[in-house]
Amino acid sequence: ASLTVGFIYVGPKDDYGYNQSHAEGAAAVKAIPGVTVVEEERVPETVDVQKTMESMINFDGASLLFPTSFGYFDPHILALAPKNPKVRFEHCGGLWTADKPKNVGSYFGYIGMGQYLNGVVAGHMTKSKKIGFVAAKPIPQVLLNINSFLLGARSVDPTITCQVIFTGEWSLAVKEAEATNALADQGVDVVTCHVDGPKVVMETGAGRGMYLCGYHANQAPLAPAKYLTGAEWNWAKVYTDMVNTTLKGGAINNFVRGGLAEGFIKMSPLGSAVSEPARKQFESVKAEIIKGGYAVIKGPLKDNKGNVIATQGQSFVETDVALEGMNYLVDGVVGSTS
Amino acid sequence: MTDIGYWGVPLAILGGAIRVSTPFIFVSIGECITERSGRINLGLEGTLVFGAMSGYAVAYHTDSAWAGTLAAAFAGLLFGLLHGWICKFPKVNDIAIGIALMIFGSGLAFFFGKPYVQPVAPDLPAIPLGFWSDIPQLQAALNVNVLFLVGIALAFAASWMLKNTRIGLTIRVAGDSADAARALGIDVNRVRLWSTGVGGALAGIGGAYLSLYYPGSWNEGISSGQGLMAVALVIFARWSPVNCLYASLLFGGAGALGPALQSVGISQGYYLFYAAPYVLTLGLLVATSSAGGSATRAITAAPGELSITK
Amino acid sequence: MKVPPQDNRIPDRALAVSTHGMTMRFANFYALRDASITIAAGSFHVLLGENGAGKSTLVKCMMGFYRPTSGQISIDGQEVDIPDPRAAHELGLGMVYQHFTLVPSLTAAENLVISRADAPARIDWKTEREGLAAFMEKMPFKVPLGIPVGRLAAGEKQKLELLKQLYLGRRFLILDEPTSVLTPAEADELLGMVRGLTEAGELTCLMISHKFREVTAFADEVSVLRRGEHVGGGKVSDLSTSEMAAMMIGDKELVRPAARLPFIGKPVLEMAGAKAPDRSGLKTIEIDGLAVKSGEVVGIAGVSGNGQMELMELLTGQRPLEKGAIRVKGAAYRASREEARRFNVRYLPEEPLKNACAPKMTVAENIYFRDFDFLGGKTQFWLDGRRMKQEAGRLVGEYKVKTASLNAPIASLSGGNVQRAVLAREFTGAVDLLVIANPCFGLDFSAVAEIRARIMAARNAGAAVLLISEDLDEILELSDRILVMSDGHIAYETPAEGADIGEIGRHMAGHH
Amino acid sequence: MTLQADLAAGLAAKQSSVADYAGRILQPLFLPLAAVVAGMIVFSGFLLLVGKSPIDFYMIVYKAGFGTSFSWANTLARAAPLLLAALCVALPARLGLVVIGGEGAIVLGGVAAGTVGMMVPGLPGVLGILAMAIAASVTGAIWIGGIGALRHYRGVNETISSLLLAYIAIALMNHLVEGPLRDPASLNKPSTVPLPEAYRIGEIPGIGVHWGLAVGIVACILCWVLIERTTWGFAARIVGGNIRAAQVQGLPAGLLMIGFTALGGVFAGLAGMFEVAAVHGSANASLAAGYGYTGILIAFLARHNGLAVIPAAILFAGFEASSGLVQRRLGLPDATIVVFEGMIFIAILLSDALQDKIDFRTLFRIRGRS
Ligand SMILES: Nc1ncnc2c1ncn2[C@@H]1O[C@H](COP(=O)(O)OP(=O)(O)OP(=O)(O)O)[C@@H](O)[C@H]1O
Ligand SMILES: Nc1ncnc2c1ncn2[C@@H]1O[C@H](COP(=O)(O)OP(=O)(O)OP(=O)(O)O)[C@@H](O)[C@H]1O
Ligand SMILES: [Mg+2]
Ligand SMILES: [Mg+2]
Repeated sequence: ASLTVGFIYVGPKDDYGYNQSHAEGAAAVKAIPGVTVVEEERVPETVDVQKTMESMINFDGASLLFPTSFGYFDPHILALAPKNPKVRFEHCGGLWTADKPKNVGSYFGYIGMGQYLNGVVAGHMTKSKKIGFVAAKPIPQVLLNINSFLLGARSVDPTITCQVIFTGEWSLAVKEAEATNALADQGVDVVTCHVDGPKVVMETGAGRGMYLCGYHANQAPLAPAKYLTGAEWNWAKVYTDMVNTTLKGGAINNFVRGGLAEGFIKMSPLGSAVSEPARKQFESVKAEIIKGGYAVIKGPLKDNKGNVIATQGQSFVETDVALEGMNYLVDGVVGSTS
Repeated sequence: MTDIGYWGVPLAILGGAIRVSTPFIFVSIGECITERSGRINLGLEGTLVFGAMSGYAVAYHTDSAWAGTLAAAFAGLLFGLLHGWICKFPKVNDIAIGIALMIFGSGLAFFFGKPYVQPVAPDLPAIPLGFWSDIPQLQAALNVNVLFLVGIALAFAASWMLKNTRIGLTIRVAGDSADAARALGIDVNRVRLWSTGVGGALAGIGGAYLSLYYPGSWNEGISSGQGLMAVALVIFARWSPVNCLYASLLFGGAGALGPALQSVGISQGYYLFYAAPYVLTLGLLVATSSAGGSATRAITAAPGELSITK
Repeated sequence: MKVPPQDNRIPDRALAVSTHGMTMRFANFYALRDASITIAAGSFHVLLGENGAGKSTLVKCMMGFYRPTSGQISIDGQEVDIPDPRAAHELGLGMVYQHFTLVPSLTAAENLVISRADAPARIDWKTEREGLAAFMEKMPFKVPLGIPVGRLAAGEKQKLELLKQLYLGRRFLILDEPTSVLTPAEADELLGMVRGLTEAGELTCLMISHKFREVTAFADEVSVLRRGEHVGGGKVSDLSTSEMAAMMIGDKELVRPAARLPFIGKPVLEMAGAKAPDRSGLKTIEIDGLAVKSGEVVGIAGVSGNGQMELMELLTGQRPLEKGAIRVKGAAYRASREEARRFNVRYLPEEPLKNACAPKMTVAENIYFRDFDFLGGKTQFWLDGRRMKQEAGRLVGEYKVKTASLNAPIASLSGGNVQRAVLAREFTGAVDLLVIANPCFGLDFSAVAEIRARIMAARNAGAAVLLISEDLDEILELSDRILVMSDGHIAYETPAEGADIGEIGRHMAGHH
Repeated sequence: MTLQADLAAGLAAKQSSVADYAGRILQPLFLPLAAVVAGMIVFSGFLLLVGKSPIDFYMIVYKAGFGTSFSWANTLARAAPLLLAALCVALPARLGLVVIGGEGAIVLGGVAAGTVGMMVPGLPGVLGILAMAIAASVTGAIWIGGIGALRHYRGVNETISSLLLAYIAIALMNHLVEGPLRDPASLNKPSTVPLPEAYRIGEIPGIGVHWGLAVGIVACILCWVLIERTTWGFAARIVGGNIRAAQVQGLPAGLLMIGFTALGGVFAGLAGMFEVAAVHGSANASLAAGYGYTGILIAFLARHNGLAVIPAAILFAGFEASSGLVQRRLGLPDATIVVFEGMIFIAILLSDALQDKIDFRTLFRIRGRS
C-alpha cells in the first residue's frame, strides 16, 4: 500500500522547539516504506492553511494530514473535513468531540506531567525558592504546564513560588530574552518556558546563571552545565503508529491522548548538575506516573486568587479532559491569566 | 541573589535601554545618514535580518563574533549599495524599492539561514561596567556590550561629522537640494549611493548584535520589526543622530517595562504594557509636533529632498 | 588639442571664453543650433533672447551641465573639455542660476565653505568664520552668515549667490537673470560692482537679462539668440534697444498695456486691524486700513522679506489671522473656495509652479483647477474630462501657452509658459478682485508685456487689483496707488501719478 | 462623396481608433510584463546557483498559482484581503500621505465585527452582516482617519504615526480577545464568541472564494472612479500634487486628507471584517496576518491606481499560492518564493525608470511593418 502524508507547521521546522519536535516525527514517518511525506513550514493560521491542505490533497494526493498548530483546527480543519471525506485530518492539541466530522481526529500528550517532573528537579535545585516560567499566552495548555511546574516544585518544598511572564506571542525573541532577564532580576534561579522556540530562553537563562528546564525538545546542547532536564515530545512514536495503522487499513481513534507511559512524551536525560536527592525523587515520581492514574491537580488546592480548585480528596488525573480547559493559575504562581 | 523587589522595574528599564536599544541605535543612525543625503531606505528591516543571519553564520564558521559582525556590516553595505544603485534611476520610487528590498533581504536571510538555526555561534563580548556594585541585578544591567558603547560614540561622531567635515556638509547638501548640489559639482547619486551604503552597513551591524549578543541566536523571528521601527524613529528624532540615540534608548527602556512589571507581579493587561514604547513615542510625537497644520507641510529639519516628507 | 581640466591653475585675471558651433538637441528638438559666441576677456557681455530661445541651454553647456550634441568651447583660445560642472569650476568658470542653488538648511557660512573646491576634509569653524568675516568686510552688501539660508528672503539669497561666486574667486562669471529679485538700487550696486571687476580685468561676465536698462547701463557687448540660433549682437554702444528687441523677436508685435481707463468704483477688498505672525514666528505682520477699489490697481512695493509673502498668504487663507478682519465687498472673507467663487476673487501667486500648480499633473488638469467642480451655478460631482480638454485647448490657444501637448506635465513647460497657463486659468470669467504677487519674475519682455496688458485689461473691466511686486518698475507702470511695505506693515502711501521715486525707495529701505 | 466612401472612411477611422485604444490599454501593461520576465531571468540565475532547475520552478509556480481552477481559487482567496488592504495605502497616497499602518485598522476592524456579532447576535443575517460591516468601517475610518487628522491638525508625520498605531492596535486586539472580549470556551486560541451562523459570509458560487473578493474588486474599481472621475478625487489629486496650490484654490485640504485616509481605513476595516465573518468566524490573533504590510507593496506596485491594484494583488497572491508546492516538489525552503517576489518587485519598480523611454506602440508598429 502507498500513502502520502502531509505535515504542516506554523513556524520554521528547525526552531529547537514545537515545530522541530513535529518535524522529527515526520522524519520518522519518512522512513516507513511506501509512505511519501510532504511538508510545508511557516503556514499562518489563516486561509493560507486551508489552501495548503487543499493543495496537498489536490496536487500531492495526500490522504492523511497532520496540521500541527493548534490554531489550524477551528475553523480551518473543520471547514475542509466535510469537503474531503476521504482524507483523514489529524490535529495536534485539538479537542475532538462527537459532533465534529468523523474524518477528523485530535491527539495530544500529557506534557504537563513532564513539566511536573521539571518542577520536581527545579524544587531541589532552587536556592532562592523562586522558579520562573516564560510563557506565550495564558491558554489552558500553557496554564497546565505552569501549574504543573510549580506543583512539582512544591512537592519538594511548599514555600516555593513560580514567577510567570507572558510574552503575548509564540515566537518573539527579544521579548523572551527580556522576560528571562526580568525573572533573573527578581532572583529566579530555575527557569523553563512554553514558547515555540525555547532556544532564546535557554541561552539567556544560562547567561544569567540560572538552571534550565527544557521544553518541546532536548535543549541540553545549548547549555550542558545548566540544563537539568526537559519535557520533550516524542511524536516519532505517535506518528509512526498512526501511519502504520492507516497503512494496514485500520482506523485511528478520533481522540488520542498519551503520556510518559504511552511514549507520547519523554524526559531529557538528567543533567550533570542535578543533585542526588533530586535524581532519586525524579526517578520515583516518573515511575509513579508511568504506572498511570497520577494526579498533579489534587485537593486541597486553591488558585492564586483564592478560589477553591479542588477540595481535600478531589483530584484530576492526567487523563481528565477537564484539565484541557484549565483557566487558572494555582496558588504560588505569581502572575495573572489575563 | 539580592531581593530588590520593585526596584527591579527601574533597573529593568535601565538594563532594557542598554540591551534592547543597540540595534535601534545602529539602524537609526545609519538611516539618519541615508536620509540626510536625501534618500529613504525602508528596507533596513530586511538588511537587519540579513545582517543577523550572515553575522551568525560567519561567526559560527570562523568562531569569531567580530568576524561575524564585520561580515554583517559588509552584507549590509551591499544591500545599501543595491538600494542606492537602483534609486539613482529617474522615476524610481525609493519608498517602494525599500519595501521590496525589505522582502528581498528577509527572504534571502531565511533562504540561506536554515542551516544556522541550530548551531551555536560565539557571542560578542560584554564589558562588566557594574563591577563596583555587589548587587547582581545591577551588575547584570550594566553588563554592557561593546557595540552599545560604539553606538553612543557613533551618534556623537555622526553629529559632529555632519557639521564639521566636508563629507558631512556634502551629504547635507545632497539631501537638502539636489539642484544646489549639482551646481556645486557634487555627484548627488554617488553621495546618496554611499550614504545608503553606510546606512546599510550600520543596519547590518545592528542585525549582528541581535544574533550575536542579544537575544543572541539566529532564528527567523529574530527581528520583530526593529528595522522598520528604527527608520520611523529617525523622523521622530528629527534627523539628528544624537536624538536617534536618545530615541533608541527611550524605546529600548520602554520596551523593558512590560516584562519588568510582570516580574514584580503587575500582570493584568500586559499587552498594554508591551505597547508602552509605541504609545510613549506617539505621545511625544504628538506633543512635540507643531500645530499649524498642513500649511507647513515639511517637518522642520526634514531634509528637503526626502520623498517621504516632501 | 584639449587641455585636461586637471590642469587646475586658474589664472588670476579675466578669462576669454568662446563657443564654436554649439548644438544641443533634445530628442528631435534643437534647443541650440550652431551657436558661436565670443566673450572677450574683461568684458561685460549680455546674452539676450526670448523665453525658450536657448540662453539657459547655452550656458548650461558651457558649465558642463549638458553635454552639447556638437560644438566646442575654448578658454583663452585653447579648446577645453568640460564634462561636468566641477571641470568648469576648475577652469575658473562660475554661474549664478536663475533658480537659487543655495542649500536651504545650511547656513550662509556653511554654504560658502562647502562650495569651495578646496574645502578642507575637516572644517575648523573658528578659522573659517574669521576668513569669512574678512571677506565680507570688502563686500558692498552684507548677508547674515549664521542662520539657515532657507530663512533668508529672496533678495538676500540672490546677494549670497553673488557673494559666493566672488568668494570662490571665479574669473568668468555667468549670471542668469540675477537682478529679478533686487530693488533697482541694489541691482545697480551689484552690477556696478561686477562692472568694476570686469574693468579691472579681474573678471569676465556673461549675463542673461531681459532688462534693457541694465544692458545699456552696464554691458559692453550683447549676443542675441533666437530659436536656438545666434542671430546677431555687437557693441552695446552701437545698438539701440529697439534694434536689440528686433533681433530678439524678429518681426512679432509686442502687446502693449491697454490704455488706463479712468474708473474708480466701490471698495472691493478691505483689511482692517489684521495681525498675524510672520514665517519666522518672531515678527508680526500688521495691516490696517488697506482698501482696494474696483477699477484700481494698488501696488505694494517693498524689499523682499518685509511681509509681502505673509500678506499674500493671509489673503489666500494659507495663514490664519490672529486679529482683525479681511472683507470682500463688505462681507467677511475667509478665502474658502465658495467665497472666492461668489466674490470672483482670483490669485496669481509668485513662482507659479511652486504655488499655483501641481507640477506632475498635466497642463489640461492644471488649467482646470478653478472650474472642475462647478458648472452653471451648481457644484459638480462627476469630473467632466471632455469639458476639461475643451477648455484647456481653447485657453492654451488663446493665451499662446507653448506645450508639447495638453497631456504634458506642466512642470515640463518653461517658466513663462507656466505663468501663461496660470493666467489663462485665473483670468477667465468675471474677475472682481485680483491678488497678484511678482507675476513677471524671470520672464522675457514680450511675455512681460503681455501679462501686464492682461492685468490692465482686467482693471479696466472693473476688477480691483492688488499687485505685490518687488519690481518697482512694474509697480510704477501698473499701479493707480502705491503702498510701500516695510517691516511687516504699510509704511507709505502715494498716488502713482507724480509719485516721488526717491521717497518710495527710502521707505522701502526702511529709512524715513 | 459617395455613401460608400463615407462609410469606408468612417470604418477606417474606427479601426485606427480601436488600435489606438488597444495600444493605450496595453501600453501600461507592457513594461511591467517585460519587468516580470526580466526578474524571472535573474531569478533563474539564482536557482541555477543553488542547483535547481528554473524550468521546474516556473512550471510549479504556474501550476500552483494559475494553472488549474483550484490554483485560481487558492490565488484569489489570498488576493481578497490584499485588495482592500492595498486601498488603505493607495488612497491616502494620492494626497501625498504615506500610510504604512493599515494592519492596525484591519485588526481592529475585525475585532469590531466580532464584537458586534457577540453583542447583537439576534439580527437577520443581512442586517447582522451590515451591522458588522458598519462597525468595522467606522473603526477603520476612525483609526486611519485619525492619522490624517493628526497630520492635518498637529503636523504629525503620518508614516511614523501609522506604524506606531499599528503596533498599538495589535496590542489592543490581543488585550481585548484575551481579556474582556474572550469567549471562555475558546480554550487554546483566545477568541471572541463565534459568530452566529447567519452572520457568516459564504463563498461566491462556483469560485470557492468568499465574497470579500468581490467586494475588494468593486472597491478597487470604485476607488479608481472616485479618484479619476469625480471632482472629489480631482481635488484630492491637487492636494497630493501641491498642497500650496490646493490651498490657494480654496480647496479644503485638511478635510480631504482626513476624508481620504478615513476612506482608506474603511477598506482596511472591511478587510478585517471579512477575515472574521468569512474565514475565522470570530476575532482572534490570526487577524494580524500581515495583510496590511503586504498591502503597502501592492499599492506601490500599482502606483496607487485602484484598477492596477487588482492585477498586482493577484500576481502577489499567485506567488504566495505556489510557495507550498515549491517547498514540496523542489525541496526548497519556504523563503524561496519570498526571494522570488523580492526580485520580481525590484524589477517592476526599476522598470519605472524606462517609463517614457520605451513606447510599446512604436515597437508594435515597427514589428508590424517589417
Ligand atoms: N531638458 C530638456 N528637455 C527638452 N527640451 C529642453 C530641455 N531643456 C531645454 N529644452 C528646450 O530648449 C529650449 C530652450 O530652452 P532654454 O532654457 O535654453 O531657453 P532660455 O533662452 O533660457 O529661456 P528663458 O529666457 O526663459 O530662460 C526650450 O524651448 C525648451 O523647450
Ligand atoms: N523634464 C523636462 N522635460 C522636458 N522639457 C523640460 C524638462 N525640464 C525642463 N524642460 C524644458 O527646459 C526649458 C527650460 O526650463 P526653464 O524652467 O529653465 O525655462 P526658462 O528658461 O526659465 O523659461 P522662461 O523664461 O519661460 O521661464 C523649458 O522650456 C522646458 O520646456
Ligand atoms: Mg532660461
Ligand atoms: Mg526664464
